[in-house]
Amino acid sequence: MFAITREPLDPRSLVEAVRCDECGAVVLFYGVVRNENLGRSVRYLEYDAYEAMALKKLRAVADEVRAKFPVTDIGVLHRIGRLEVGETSLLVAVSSGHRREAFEACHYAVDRIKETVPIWKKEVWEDGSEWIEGHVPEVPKVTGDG
Amino acid sequence: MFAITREPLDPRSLVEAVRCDECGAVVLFYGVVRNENLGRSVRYLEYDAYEAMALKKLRAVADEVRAKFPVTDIGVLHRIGRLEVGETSLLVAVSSGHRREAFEACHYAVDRIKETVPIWKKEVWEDGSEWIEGHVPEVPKVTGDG
Amino acid sequence: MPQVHVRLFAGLHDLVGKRDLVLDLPPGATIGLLRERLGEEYPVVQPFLSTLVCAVDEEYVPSGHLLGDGDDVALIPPISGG
Amino acid sequence: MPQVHVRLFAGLHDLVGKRDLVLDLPPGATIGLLRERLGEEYPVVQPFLSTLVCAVDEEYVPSGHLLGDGDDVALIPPISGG
Repeated sequence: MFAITREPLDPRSLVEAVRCDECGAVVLFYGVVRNENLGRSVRYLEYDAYEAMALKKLRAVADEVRAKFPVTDIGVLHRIGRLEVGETSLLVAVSSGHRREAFEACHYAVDRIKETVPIWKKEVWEDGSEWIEGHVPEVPKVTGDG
Repeated sequence: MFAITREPLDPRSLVEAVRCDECGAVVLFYGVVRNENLGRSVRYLEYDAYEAMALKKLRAVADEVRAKFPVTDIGVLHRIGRLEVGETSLLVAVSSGHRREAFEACHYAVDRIKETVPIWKKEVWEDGSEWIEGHVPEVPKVTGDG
Repeated sequence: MPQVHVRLFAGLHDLVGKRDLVLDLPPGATIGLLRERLGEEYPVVQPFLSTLVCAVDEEYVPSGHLLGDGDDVALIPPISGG
Repeated sequence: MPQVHVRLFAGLHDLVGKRDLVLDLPPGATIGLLRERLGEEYPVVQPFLSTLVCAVDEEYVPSGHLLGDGDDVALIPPISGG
């Protein structure tokens, strides 16, 4: 299960989607809107995304995770639009036979999502706002069809 | 939030209990009943516990985690009694400012729960059953009041 | 003469058929002595003694721990929660 | 003469005030040239060019990538999802 959505995220359905009868462990990560960043008080966040590409890149992260860790399944939901403090912007669920792989793969997936998926957040404070510049995505040295 | 209970576990209330407005990350671990262990097909599990001590030891694990990692909060629910394949036996939720601590602290907490908390599981197969012998808890060299 | 309350769980509970026992021990008895006595009075428990640890008042204690009258002793076979 | 469709997001969308642009480029144009042209036609974009990467057909591409007529180019400022 992969989605970029404007609706509140549902952890239960994501966990149900990745769970299977061979799985002994599920690790679920919640990215949550904090009330503060770098010393500034955050009122709310506004997320923008290149939705089609973001969905494609979420699936690419999942493929990378499946190739790298012996996990059973992975699912990712990312919310966009306006999010209030305490709301969940990102859910990553990983299931596996045993816990170590699930923890490591889920952590890796979150790192890679932040490095590769074209989504942006704007922090809105009492007295202004700013689009946060995070990671510059890695670009292939030689283009596929160039 | 800490509990040893015979009722199905509720991840939503646990996450809500550990979340706070300063938290950017919550990691939630699900221990799930697998349909197979060491090549034997599992019908269901039966968990027994020394309930009062188990609850005390869950809190001790939480204290250990809070001392070792810069996390905001931790909560643990462990179900006992009969659990079917696919049901959740353990939930550990950790919240923190950033994701790394939440992943590391949650993984550590699950490891320590398995090493220290007096809970036992019996595997029930088609043709028999067995109480699983896992960890021998570490005992202090010198007793507190001895 | 210390009398202690003994709690049984999991496989020990199944084998002995009871959740609780009361044991009378000589003055100066330790956890080590309690384990020996258990093996004598409940031979089914014997094979479990080598991996069994004990808790008194909900804390793990070493074999040398002195027992007092009314102590609450739990027999803890290797744990397998999670 | 290749005509490309350009997508704007986040801060670039705010600055330019549009979600999409169409740019006419000379034959043999690369992503590098497109970036130059953008800086000329939309000076507000200039400060962002050094950290901007581009995607064509939903894949990140290097500066030397050749553009063809009808290509779908997305301007990707540093990302901050999660």
